[in-house]
Amino acid sequence: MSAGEKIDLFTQMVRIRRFEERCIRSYQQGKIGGFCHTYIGQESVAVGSISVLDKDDQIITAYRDHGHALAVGMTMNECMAELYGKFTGCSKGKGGSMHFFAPDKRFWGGHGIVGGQTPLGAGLAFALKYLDKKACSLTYLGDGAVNQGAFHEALNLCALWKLPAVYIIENNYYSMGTSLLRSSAGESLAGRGIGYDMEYEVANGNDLYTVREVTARAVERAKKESLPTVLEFQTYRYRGHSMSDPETYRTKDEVEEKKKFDPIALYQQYLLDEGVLTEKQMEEIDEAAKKEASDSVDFAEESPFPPEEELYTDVYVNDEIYLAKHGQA
Amino acid sequence: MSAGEKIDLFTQMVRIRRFEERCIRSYQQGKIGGFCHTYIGQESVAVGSISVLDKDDQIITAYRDHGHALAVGMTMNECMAELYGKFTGCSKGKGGSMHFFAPDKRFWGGHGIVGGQTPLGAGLAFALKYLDKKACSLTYLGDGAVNQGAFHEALNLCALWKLPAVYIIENNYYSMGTSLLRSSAGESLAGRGIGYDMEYEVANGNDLYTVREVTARAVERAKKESLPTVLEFQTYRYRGHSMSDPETYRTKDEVEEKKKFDPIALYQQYLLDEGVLTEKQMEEIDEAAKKEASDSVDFAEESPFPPEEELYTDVYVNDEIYLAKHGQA
Amino acid sequence: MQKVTYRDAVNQAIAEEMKRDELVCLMGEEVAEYNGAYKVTKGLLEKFGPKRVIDTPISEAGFAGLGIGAAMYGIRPIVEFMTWSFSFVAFDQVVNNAGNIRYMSGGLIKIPIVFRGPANGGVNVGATHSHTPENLFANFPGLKVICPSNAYDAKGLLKAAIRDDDPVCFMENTKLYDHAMEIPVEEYLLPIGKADVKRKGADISRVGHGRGLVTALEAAKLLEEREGVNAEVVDIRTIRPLDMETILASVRKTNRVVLVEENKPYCGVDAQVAFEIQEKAFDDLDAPVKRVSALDVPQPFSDPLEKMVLPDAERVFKTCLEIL
Amino acid sequence: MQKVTYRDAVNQAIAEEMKRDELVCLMGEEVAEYNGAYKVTKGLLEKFGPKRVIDTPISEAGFAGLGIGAAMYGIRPIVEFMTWSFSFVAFDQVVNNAGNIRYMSGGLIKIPIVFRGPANGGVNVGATHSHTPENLFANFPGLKVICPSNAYDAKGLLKAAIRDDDPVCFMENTKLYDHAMEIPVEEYLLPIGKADVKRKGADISRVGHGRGLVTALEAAKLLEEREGVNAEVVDIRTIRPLDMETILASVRKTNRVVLVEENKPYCGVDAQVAFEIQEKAFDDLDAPVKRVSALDVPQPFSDPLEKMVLPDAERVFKTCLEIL
Ligand SMILES: Cc1ncc(C[n+]2csc(CCOP(=O)(O)OP(=O)(O)O)c2C)c(N)n1
Ligand SMILES: Cc1ncc(C[n+]2csc(CCOP(=O)(O)OP(=O)(O)O)c2C)c(N)n1
Ligand SMILES: [Mg+2]
Ligand SMILES: [Mg+2]
Repeated sequence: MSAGEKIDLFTQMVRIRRFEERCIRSYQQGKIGGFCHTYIGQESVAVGSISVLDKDDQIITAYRDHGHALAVGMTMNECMAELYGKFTGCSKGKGGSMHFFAPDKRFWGGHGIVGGQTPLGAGLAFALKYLDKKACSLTYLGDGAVNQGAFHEALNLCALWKLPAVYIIENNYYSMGTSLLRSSAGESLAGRGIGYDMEYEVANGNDLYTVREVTARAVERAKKESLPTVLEFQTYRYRGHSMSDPETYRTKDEVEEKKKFDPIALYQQYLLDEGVLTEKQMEEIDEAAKKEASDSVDFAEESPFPPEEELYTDVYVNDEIYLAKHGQA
Repeated sequence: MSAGEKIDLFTQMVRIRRFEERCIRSYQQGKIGGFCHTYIGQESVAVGSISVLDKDDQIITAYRDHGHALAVGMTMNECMAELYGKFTGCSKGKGGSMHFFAPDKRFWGGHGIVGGQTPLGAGLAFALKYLDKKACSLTYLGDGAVNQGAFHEALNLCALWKLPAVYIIENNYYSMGTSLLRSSAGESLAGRGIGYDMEYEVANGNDLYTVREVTARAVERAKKESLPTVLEFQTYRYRGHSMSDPETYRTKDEVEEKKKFDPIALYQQYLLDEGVLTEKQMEEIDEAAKKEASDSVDFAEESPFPPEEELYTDVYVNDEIYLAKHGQA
Repeated sequence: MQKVTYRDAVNQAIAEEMKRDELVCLMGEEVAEYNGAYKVTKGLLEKFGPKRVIDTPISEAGFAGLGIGAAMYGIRPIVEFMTWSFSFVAFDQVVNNAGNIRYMSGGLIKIPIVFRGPANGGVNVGATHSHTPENLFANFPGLKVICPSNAYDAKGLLKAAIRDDDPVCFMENTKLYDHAMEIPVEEYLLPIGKADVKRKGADISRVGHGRGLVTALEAAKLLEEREGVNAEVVDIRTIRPLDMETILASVRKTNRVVLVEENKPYCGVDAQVAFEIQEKAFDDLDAPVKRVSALDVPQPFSDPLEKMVLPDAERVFKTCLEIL
Repeated sequence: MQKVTYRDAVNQAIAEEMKRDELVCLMGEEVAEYNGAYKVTKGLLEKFGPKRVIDTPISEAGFAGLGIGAAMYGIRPIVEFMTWSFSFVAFDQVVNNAGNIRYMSGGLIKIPIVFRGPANGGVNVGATHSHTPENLFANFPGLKVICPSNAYDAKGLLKAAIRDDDPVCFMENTKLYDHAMEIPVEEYLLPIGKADVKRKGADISRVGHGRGLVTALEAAKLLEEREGVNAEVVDIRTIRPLDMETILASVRKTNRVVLVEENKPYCGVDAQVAFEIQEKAFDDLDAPVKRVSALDVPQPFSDPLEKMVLPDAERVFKTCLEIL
C-alpha cells in the first residue's frame, strides 16, 4: 500500500467511529428511532477486508451495517438521512438502520434477519461465476448468526459448487446479551467450515493489516481456484447491542480491557511508527470526520420525510395494476 | 448376546424385508397409494441400533420408517393397515407410509419433511435429561438430510446443552436420484459434527455387529456423559427411492455389486458360522415372515377405512369448540 | 385488584404456571440472563433457575423443534420468539410438526407447547421485523392462535394456553407492553375460544384483536363525541378457535360492522371474519362489512410513513362514517 | 395448435424462455439429471447443460436464498420447490428477502425470480406434503402469486412470470399435470393480473383458481344438466395481483356467487375474494357469498378421507343450490 492508501484506510475507520458516535447522540435525542446497532470497536474488519477487493467484488452483511456502508464508499449524508427516515436516505427512508443498500457500490445490504443474508451472499458468488467474472462475494455475519441453519446450507452449496464466496464471521463475542460460550459449540466458529472441507482461518480482527492479509488470501482463493473460505475475525463491540441495551451481561472492566486493543489506536500506532502519518494529520482527519458527521446530521435534519405517495412505490417493478388498485396510478 | 437374542435380530431383519416386499406387491396392485419408501438393504441399521437400547431410550426417524417401526416392535398388521389407509393402522390411516407412530413403543415417527425430525430428536433428549432419566434419543436421517439447516441447529443445541442424543445418518449414497457426491461437501457426513466438537464415527452399516458396537458406544456416551454423537452408517437401498423411481441415476451393475454385501446374508453367515442358526431354522424364519406379511395384507384388506367422523378427530386434544363448529360435537 | 402492565401480566402468567407445574419451562433468545429482549421474562431465571429458564442460540427452527420434541414426551415448553417475525425461519417446525403430528399419529401424541412473543409493527424497525402473522398460523387446523389486547386478557389467556394440551401461538404486542390496568390479585383463567364485548353499543359494531382492538375503542370514543353514535366493540381475542357467535350477536344488533386489524389486508384474519359475517348474517347487514387494516405495503421504516400504514382511530372513524 | 399436457406446457415455457435469455437458469432438487420429480423439467439438462439446469442439495432455504442473491445481481433464476409444501423451510427467504428487499432498498434492487412447483393435496401423501400456500404468500405485498388451472394458462403465465422483474410464486398442481389441451404452436404470453371467464353464464357465478377452478367447471355442467341453471365460471388465475374487476362484473350480472378453492378455509384466498365482493357489490348480491374449500382439517392420508376433504363437483353443486 502507498502512504496515501494507508492514510485513506485510517481515515475510513475514523469516519466510521465518528459517524457512529454522532448516531448515538441523535438517537439519545430521540431523533432516530427503531434499532441502531453501532460498529464502534470493529472498524478494522469492514475497512480492512473491503480494502482488498476489486471493482467486481460484491459485499453483503447483516443489520450492523453502518461500517460496511461507509467502507464501500457510501456518504455519511445518505446514511444519516436513512437513520432519520428521510427521503434523502440511501433507501429513501424505507429501510432504516438495518437495511442500507448501495448496489452501485457493490453493496447489497444491510439485512435484519440473523443469518438471512448468508444464502444471498452465495447467490452473489453464483452470479459472478455464472457471468464468468473473476470476482468474489464477501458475506459478513455475527458470531450469533453461525447457529442459523441457512448459514450451513449456504456453506454446503458454496463448497459443493465451488463458488467464489468468502464468509467473514465478525466474532465480537456476544450476540445481544449471550456470550459466545453460551451460544456456540465447537472450538472455533470458522471451524464450522471443516465439515464442508472448506478452508478456514481465525485471526485478530482488530489488526487492520492482519485483516487485509487474511482476507486477501481468501479472496485470491476465490478468484484463482473458485473456492470458498470461512474467516473468523475476533473483535469486540464497545457499545450495547442496540441503543437500549443495559449491558448487564459483561463487566465494565471487560470492556475497558478490550479497549486496550482498539483497532484504530493500533493502526494509528503502526502508521506513526511507519512515519506515514503525523499527530497533526491524525487530528485533522479526526476533526474532518467529526465535522462530516455533524454535517450529515444537519443534512438529515433538514431533509424531508418521504412523501405519502412513496408508500406504494418500490413494492414492485411492474406495478401498474398494483398502483391502480391503490389509487396511485 | 444369547443365541436367542441373536436369532431374534435375524428374525427382525427378515421380517422387515418380507414386509417391504409385500408392500411393493400391494403397491403395484394399486392397493397402496401415495409415496412408499422401502427399507430393503438397510435392515441392519435399524435393527442393530435399536437392539442396544434400554426401555427409556427414544426413537425418531424420517419417512423411510417401516424398518424402524418393525424394529421397535410394531406389528405388521398395524403397519400394513396404515399403508392401506385403514382405520386399524397405527395412525388410524391418517398418517400413511411416511408417518408411522407408536409412542408406547418409544417410537415418535415417521416424518415427511426432510430433516424436520432432527430438532424433535434433540427435544426428546432434552426431555429425558429434564426428567433425570438415564436415557437417550436416537434420531435417524438420510444422507440427503444432512444439508437441511435444521439438522445443524439441532447439532449445535445438542452439543451446547450436552444432550443425550445420538444422530444416525443412514448413508445409502442417494437422496432420490442425487448421489452423495452431488449433494454434500466434506470428507464424511458424520464429519459435520466436527464443527460442534461432537464425537462422530463412520462405520459399515450393513454389518449388524458393527452397528451394535458403534451405536452402543454412542449410547453409553449419551447416558454416562450426557454427550451427543453423530454416527454415519454406510449402507445401500436396493429399490428405487419411492415406488415410481425409474432409477436412471445408477447402473444395474452398481446395485448388483452392492447386493453382495447384503446385511441379511452377512449376518446369516455369521450365525451359521457361529452355529447359532441352522439352514432349516433360517427357512422357517423366512417362511414365517412371509406368512406374517401376507397375513398382514389380509388384515389390511379386510379392515375398514376410517369413518367420516374421523376427519375431525385428533386435530386437537381440547377440541370441544372445534368439533361444535364443524357440527361434530 | 392490582395495577399491572401487559408486560407484567404476561410475566405473572408464566411465573404462576411455572410454579404450579414443574413440567413447564421457558426457552428462547435472551429470556434468561438478559430478562428478555423486552423484559417480559424479568426475574424468571432467578425464580426458577437455569434448568427451566433457558437462553437459546439464535436457532429458531432448532429450538422450536426441540420444544416440540420435548412436548411430545410430556414437557410443557413455552418457546419465546423474540418477535414473531423471526418465527419465519421456524415456519415448517410450527406448522408441520406442532400443527400436524397429532393428526398424523391418529391422536397418539399431544403437543402441549406455547409459542409466544410480540407480533407488531409500529416501532420503526422496517419490513423484516414488523410481521403480524396471526392469519398465517390460524390457516392451519391443529394450531390455536391468541392475540390479547390488554393485560387482563393476556394473563388469563396465557395461563389457559400453558395448560392447554394443544400447540398455541400466542401473539403479544410491544406497543402494548406498557399499558397498565387493574386485574385481580387472585388467580384467574380465561377460556380459549371466547370473544369479549369490550364496549356495549347499539349503532355499529367494531370487531378487532390485539392493538387493532385498542384502536377500535379509541375510534368508538371519537364516534360518540363527534357524531353521537354508540359503537359496540367486540374483541376477537382468540383467532383460532374463532368465536363467531359473539361477533354475530353484535352484528345482528347493530346491522353494521367495521373490522380492525394491524395485519396486511390480503387474506388477513378479518377477511375470514368478514366472510363469515356476510355468510351468516346476510340479511342483518344494512351495509357491507368494512375493514381497516394495515395498508397493503411492506412496513416502511420512516416514522411518518409507518404511522400511515397502521390503522388509527381517525381511519376507523372515517370508515365507520362510510356505512352509517 | 398442438395438444400438450399441463406438464409439457410448463416445460415449454421454461425451455422457450431459457432459449430466449441466457440469464434464465433453473435450479432445484432433481430438476436436472432426474428430469424432475414429476418430470416437468424433462430434457432441459440435455438442452441447456449443467451450468443452467442445476440439481441442488435438499436445502430449500439455501438455494432459494442463493437464487434471490443471484437475481439481485441480474441472473433470472427459476427455483423449483419439489412441492410448495417444502417451501416452508424457506419461508423466511421468500417472504423477507424476495418479498421485501426491493422496498427496503427504496427501489434500488429488483429481484426477477420465479419460485415454482406443485402445490396441492389429493395424492395420499398426508398432512406435511399437501399444503396449498397461495394465501400465505399472497398476504405479502412485494410477491406475486399465480395458480394456473390449465395448460394454456400455465404456459402463457409462466413465460410472463419469467420475464417479470418481480418475484413470482408460481403454483402448479400434480393432479393437473396430465391434463391435455390444444394450445397455439406460436409463442404467446398472458398478462399477470387478469382473471379469465372460462364459461359464460347468467344465473350464478363460480370463481376459482387452480384445480378448484376445474371442479367449478365440472359443477357447472351438473348444474346445467340437473337444474338447467347456467353458471358463469371465472378463473382468478393470478392471486396477486387480483383482478377484482372481472370477478365483480360477473357477480353484478348473476347476483350470486360461489367461490371454490382447495386451500384450507381459514384466511384462504377466497376469504379475501368474498370480502371484496361483498364490499364492492353489496347491493348486487341476492344471497351471501358462499365458499367451497378444503375441509378445515390437516390433510388425512387415507384415500376416502382425503377425497372428502377436497372440494368436488357435488359439493359445489350443493352449495350452489343453497343460494339459488
Ligand atoms: C432470525 C432472527 N432471530 C433473532 C433476531 C434478533 N436479533 C437481532 S441481532 C441478534 C444478535 C445477533 O448477534 P451476532 O450474530 O453475534 O451479531 P452482532 O449483533 O454481534 O453483530 C438477535 C438475536 C433476528 N434479527 N433474526
Ligand atoms: C424439506 C424437504 N425437501 C424435499 C423433500 C422431498 N424428498 C423426500 S425424500 C428426499 C430424498 C432424501 O434423501 P435421504 O435423506 O438420503 O434419505 P433416503 O431417501 O435415502 O432414505 C427428498 C428430496 C422433502 N420431503 N422435504
Ligand atoms: Mg456478535
Ligand atoms: Mg439417502
